Amino acid sequence: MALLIRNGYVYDPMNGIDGEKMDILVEGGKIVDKLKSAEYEVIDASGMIVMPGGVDIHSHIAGSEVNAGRLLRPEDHAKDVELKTEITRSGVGYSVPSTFTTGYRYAKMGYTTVMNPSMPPLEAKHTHEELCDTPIIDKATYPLLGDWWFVLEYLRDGKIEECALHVAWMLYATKGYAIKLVNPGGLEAWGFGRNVRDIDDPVPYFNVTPREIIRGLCKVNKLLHLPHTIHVHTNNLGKPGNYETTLQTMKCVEDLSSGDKPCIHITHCQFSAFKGVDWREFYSGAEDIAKYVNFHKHVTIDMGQVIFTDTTTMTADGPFQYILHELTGNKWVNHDVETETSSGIVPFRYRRRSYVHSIQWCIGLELALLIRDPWRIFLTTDHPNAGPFTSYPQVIGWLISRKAREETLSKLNKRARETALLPSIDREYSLYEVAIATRAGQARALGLKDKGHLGVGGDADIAIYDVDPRKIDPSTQYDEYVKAFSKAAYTIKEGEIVVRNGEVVKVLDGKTYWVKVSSNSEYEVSEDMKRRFTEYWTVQFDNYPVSEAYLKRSKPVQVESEV
Amino acid sequence: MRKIENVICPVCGSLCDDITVYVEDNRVVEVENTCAVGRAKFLNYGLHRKPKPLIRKNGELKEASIEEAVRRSAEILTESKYPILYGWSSTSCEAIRVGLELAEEVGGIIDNTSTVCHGPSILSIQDVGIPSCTLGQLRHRADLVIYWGSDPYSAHPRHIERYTVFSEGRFQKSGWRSFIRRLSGKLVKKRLSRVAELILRRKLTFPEEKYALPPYFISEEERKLVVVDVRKTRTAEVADYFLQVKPNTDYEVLQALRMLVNDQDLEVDEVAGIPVRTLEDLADLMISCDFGILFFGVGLTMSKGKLRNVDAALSLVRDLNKRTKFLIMPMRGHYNVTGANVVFTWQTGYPYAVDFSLGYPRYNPGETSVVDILRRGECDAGLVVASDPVSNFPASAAKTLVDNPLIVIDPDVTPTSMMADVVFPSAYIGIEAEGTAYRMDHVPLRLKKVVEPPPNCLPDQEILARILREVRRIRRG
Amino acid sequence: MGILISPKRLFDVPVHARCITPDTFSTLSLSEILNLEVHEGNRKRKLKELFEVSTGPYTSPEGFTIWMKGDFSKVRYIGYGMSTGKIVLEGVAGMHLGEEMKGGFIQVYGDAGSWVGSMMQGGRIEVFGDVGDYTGAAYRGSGRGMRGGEIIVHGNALNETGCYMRGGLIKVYGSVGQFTGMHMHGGTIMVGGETEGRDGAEMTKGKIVILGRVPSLLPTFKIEAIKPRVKVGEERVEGPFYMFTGDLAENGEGKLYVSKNNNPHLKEFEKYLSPVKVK
Amino acid sequence: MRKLKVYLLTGRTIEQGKAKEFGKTSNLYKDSVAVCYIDPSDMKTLGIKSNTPVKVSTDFGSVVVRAEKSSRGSHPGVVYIPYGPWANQVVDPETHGIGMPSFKGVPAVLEPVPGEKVKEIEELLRDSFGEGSKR
Repeated sequence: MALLIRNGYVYDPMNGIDGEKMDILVEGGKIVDKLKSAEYEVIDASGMIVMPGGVDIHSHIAGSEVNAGRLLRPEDHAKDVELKTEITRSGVGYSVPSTFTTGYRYAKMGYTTVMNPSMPPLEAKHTHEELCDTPIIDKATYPLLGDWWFVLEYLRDGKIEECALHVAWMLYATKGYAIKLVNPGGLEAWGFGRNVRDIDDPVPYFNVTPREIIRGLCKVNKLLHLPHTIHVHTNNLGKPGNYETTLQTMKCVEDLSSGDKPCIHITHCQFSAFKGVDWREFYSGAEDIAKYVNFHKHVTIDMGQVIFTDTTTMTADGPFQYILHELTGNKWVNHDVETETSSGIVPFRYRRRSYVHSIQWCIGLELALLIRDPWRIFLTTDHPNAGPFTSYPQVIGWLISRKAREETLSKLNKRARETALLPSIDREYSLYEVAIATRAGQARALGLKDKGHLGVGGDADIAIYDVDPRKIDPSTQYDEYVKAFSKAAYTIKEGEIVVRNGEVVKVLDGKTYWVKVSSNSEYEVSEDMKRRFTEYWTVQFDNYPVSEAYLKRSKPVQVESEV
Repeated sequence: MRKIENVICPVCGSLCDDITVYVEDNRVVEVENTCAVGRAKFLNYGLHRKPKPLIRKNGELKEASIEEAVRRSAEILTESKYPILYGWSSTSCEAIRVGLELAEEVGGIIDNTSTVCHGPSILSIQDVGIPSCTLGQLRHRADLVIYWGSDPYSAHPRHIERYTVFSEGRFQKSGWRSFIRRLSGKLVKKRLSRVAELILRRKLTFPEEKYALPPYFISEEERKLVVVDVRKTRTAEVADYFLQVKPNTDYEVLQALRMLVNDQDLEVDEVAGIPVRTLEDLADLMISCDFGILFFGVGLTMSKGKLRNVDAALSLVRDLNKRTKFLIMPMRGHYNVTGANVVFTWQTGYPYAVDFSLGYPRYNPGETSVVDILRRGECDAGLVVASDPVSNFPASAAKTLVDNPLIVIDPDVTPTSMMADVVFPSAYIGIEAEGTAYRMDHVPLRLKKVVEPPPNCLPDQEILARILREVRRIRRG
Repeated sequence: MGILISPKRLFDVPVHARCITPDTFSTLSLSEILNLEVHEGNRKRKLKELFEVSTGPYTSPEGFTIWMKGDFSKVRYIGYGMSTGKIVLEGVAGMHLGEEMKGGFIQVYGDAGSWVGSMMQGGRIEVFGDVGDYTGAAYRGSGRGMRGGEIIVHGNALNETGCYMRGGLIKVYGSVGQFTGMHMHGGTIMVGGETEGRDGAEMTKGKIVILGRVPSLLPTFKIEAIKPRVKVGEERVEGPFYMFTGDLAENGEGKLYVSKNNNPHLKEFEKYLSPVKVK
Repeated sequence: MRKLKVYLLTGRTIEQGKAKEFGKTSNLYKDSVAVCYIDPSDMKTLGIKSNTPVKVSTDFGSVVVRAEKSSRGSHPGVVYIPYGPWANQVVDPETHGIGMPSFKGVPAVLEPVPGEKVKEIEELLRDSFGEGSKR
């Protein structure tokens, strides 16, 4: 079906369009400059905002740890249910929604592309099976490679090219999109209940340091020409004083960037920007991080903004989750994956009354407001760790309106309110900047060429929000924007209207992106490798890879590597 | 003769994936690497199988076409006010996905066999969480392995050999040596060879000279195997240490152990007949290991205390993590019962006992679990997939199932299919059809198809999809 | 003004009727009440299809009153979340009676199912017959059981009475099953009859008083004293009682009072009492 | 005849696991599950030998199976019947609000019934669910 979206205020930062009133034409699932067919549907978008479909660089929506979180929390589901309709499946929501509900709720907010950031390679089939049951949105997933025995051994021996070839095979075998590192080295140490102290603390039994792992995989990423950078969850995440580790992590790959191209993404940076020595003497390190990022172009980060609510924390960072369990006494799931990674889950409530939680809330926003270049700081809540993704409109409210922030600040812990830097920050995001932080910037960082813009040839993934920027002032009437961003007037996915007035009207299957590396030296799995494989894993080599049959709509992204 | 390697065995939750199958004339003629149960399955499946679907007419099951059986099934389900859809742990995840959609469409209750297996474990996990891992982690690291209320030699025959005490890991060596030394000190060439027959498909030589070594209690440098059970199981016979508890006292023993690992003193001298000193020894062993694992079986979930036995075991292991690395894992029975929990959870948020009658998923075992519904006589129709509740449920619960219209999808003839109104003989997943299954530690594996099914035996997934289509056709006019 | 309601027939499948509360009924006209939606299994029904409903001159000090007569054993969630008024049920009540109740009064002249008053925060439930499992408990996975109000059972209760209870009072005059006060974090439970054991398992705070016989005590409880009497709500109950604390496996500070006279087999614990503590 | 008070356990055995694959209507299956494993000392007390039919009764029903000497160490007072339609005549169906009946540790009475026969599966089903119970 062809579409003519008429008279909307278009925000398309990649093409430099800032709220211009213009028409957008759609045909064959793409943005076009002229409609071929005479039959088309007209959407009257006058007085509305038109943006590319939202892109989320980091949101835990599928796979073994998410599902373990679902299993752990019946009490979380029972309070938020979705009824079956003629076209949609039923489900449950709140902090760890069921798969169908996840797809619908993203679409209702105008989001069309979501990256699942954490996949144990051994359980990749599981992640992909869930992604198949996550409707509407396009998606991709990052295999966890920072504690993978083969990687540790190659990097210990300085074999970067072999490592690169192996990672290429791994992306193919798991149908993965980017290299994910979580507390590099620390998860292997967690296998024996330990952790690494900093980026120069060697991994027990492997004689390799986190610094070597991060640098090594950064080089591998470059050799393979992967569309996204390495995606790093830092060491010492969630510990007071860790902003220094974060600075070291960013610094350690400074020399590996070429030109302005970023070479590292620090994810949910809020959790990695803690200053102080313990939970009493606890402050924001956002200013130091922002200063660094403002002067170094090789880094992108996302916020991991805290929302005051009851949520479920889940990460591959097993040792961190154990600390969280000790701290809260809440129920705790741990799942270590042989030879590869670990994970942990703990329910968590962020409280306004708490000093630490209030400071955490400030850190996320300080990062977003102090980092000047919106192309390098993205809106996330590290769903569901700092809050469910359904809170994005609320975060947008805080970004566009100082008044919104003050309103929340006034209810925060008093000491936090008095010590934090945030109240003194005046900056308010423009809608253009919102469009960068929620779609254009994320799509560019991910190397998704057809996403995040409305230029001719791009995917016709479009969000239309019913709020008039010429009449309604974001700074004072932010409520209207929060409402509009929560319920898209229209969400268009590949040229089809999937949401109307915040309700799902059509269900289709999204694509799964994965990276197919073509290399000069064809990668062959040697007998020696197979033997080691059998020693390292409890499944046979042949049974390990994920076939394309596990992807409902497979979308390989071809890249030419240097090896 | 065709040789197919790395076939996955569709029998128990261990999901061994190193099976070699030899096929001739579309029939499995030989298998390698399986345990006795797996071998029995591959070589003898389908002996009494029916060639066509059956529909009960005038009290007797008569052959029918697939279309007729589908139509009758769809009628039964659409007429029902409260149907139950039960089974799911011996079929593929792909079939379970369709099953959930069907349950939602007909507004029924869908439940899987964990309801009478590790359901209580899940309830406890929802209360206290679970520190766990994949099995390879144990192979590489565990120096203390405890089986509590589970007998892997009978229920998961290759478990010990592939994943725990007798497997070789990166940081931990196999415990065979100590086992042989110990056994040879006692009697027992005969017993050894029997155990070897059961689990030891790999070559292993027994060096003669070592037979002379004296038996000893617990090896210092090798992995240790501890078994706790109410009777001396086959597994207990090979253990370094066996603790026998009285039936229905696991809860007291576990709670007492928790106190000991938390450095608190017990006021009493013995707990459920076990001297506190013995428990102190066990607690010391647990604290002093580098990496321990506690496997628990239905011995905990089915005896007095049920979910709270597991609650105590989970809490014990959680507490132990203050002192050392310690993990815990339920021993799951059917080959894809874990998969059933996994798929239920991602689609509905809940692992079993899901009630769709209000149009959204509801979960409350005891209320929405199948045995309770049957005992209260609340359901008015049933669909059973790859399971045999008439054999496995208490007779009083099974009666409600039998008294109402019953649809059975199963490759085998079972007491349940004998009492059904519509029977679909289906293909054997993992032998005649592909599909995904989850190992007990949540590792997904792709089951293979090694032979063609008979013409009228479709895979479960296909049969369910046809019923679903027919249900929708009836509903929409 | 009040409402009289009784089933038109025996139900074979569960009936979900969260709407049967004084809060809902008191704001509606009779014809609106008749057309309220309930579920019979997976079928949507109107209240009038399943029940005879009429108005009547029922009043009580609690306010708007619903008088229910007959077998409601399959009817779930009666009085769900109610905050005011009164329900009088002559017959059998189904599961989840008075779940998440905040105020008002429910009286049942007969038995009730499991999950009576689960997660209730206030008000009063009185059952003259027996109740099932999980009285005053929490929903699966939640640590927030009953937080306030009173549940009084004149008959017997089954397992896990007061599971994850945090406040309020449960009195069972008959006997109870296992695991009374499981994971209890506060509040008071009194049992008039005997228990099947494992009382107070994993409790951290709160008070359990058992007047009848207990088969044995968990090894994770320590005897503290012998007390002549103990307070249950406003009332003083005469003993003497053995007073234990636990559950020590959870570092708990819960108090478990067990009748001395009805439990001569617990005498062996007296040797652990330091002489100072015997009063 | 003497009677004995015991705890009844049910569970998996490797024999039952294997026999199941030969079909639940096979004699092999019946031999593997219509059996009660008893401690040798208890058999002595009852004065019976292997293969003597014994009646196992609980509050929930009774069933006749054949006795078999248990080779699993010593566990007087505990008897074991593998999962199957025979065991399920006597297990405790009460779930106490969690969905799980008691399959293990059910108090039972054991009594030799030398004259009686162990029922065939068809007979067992007919007696449980009524003659031609299906409409």
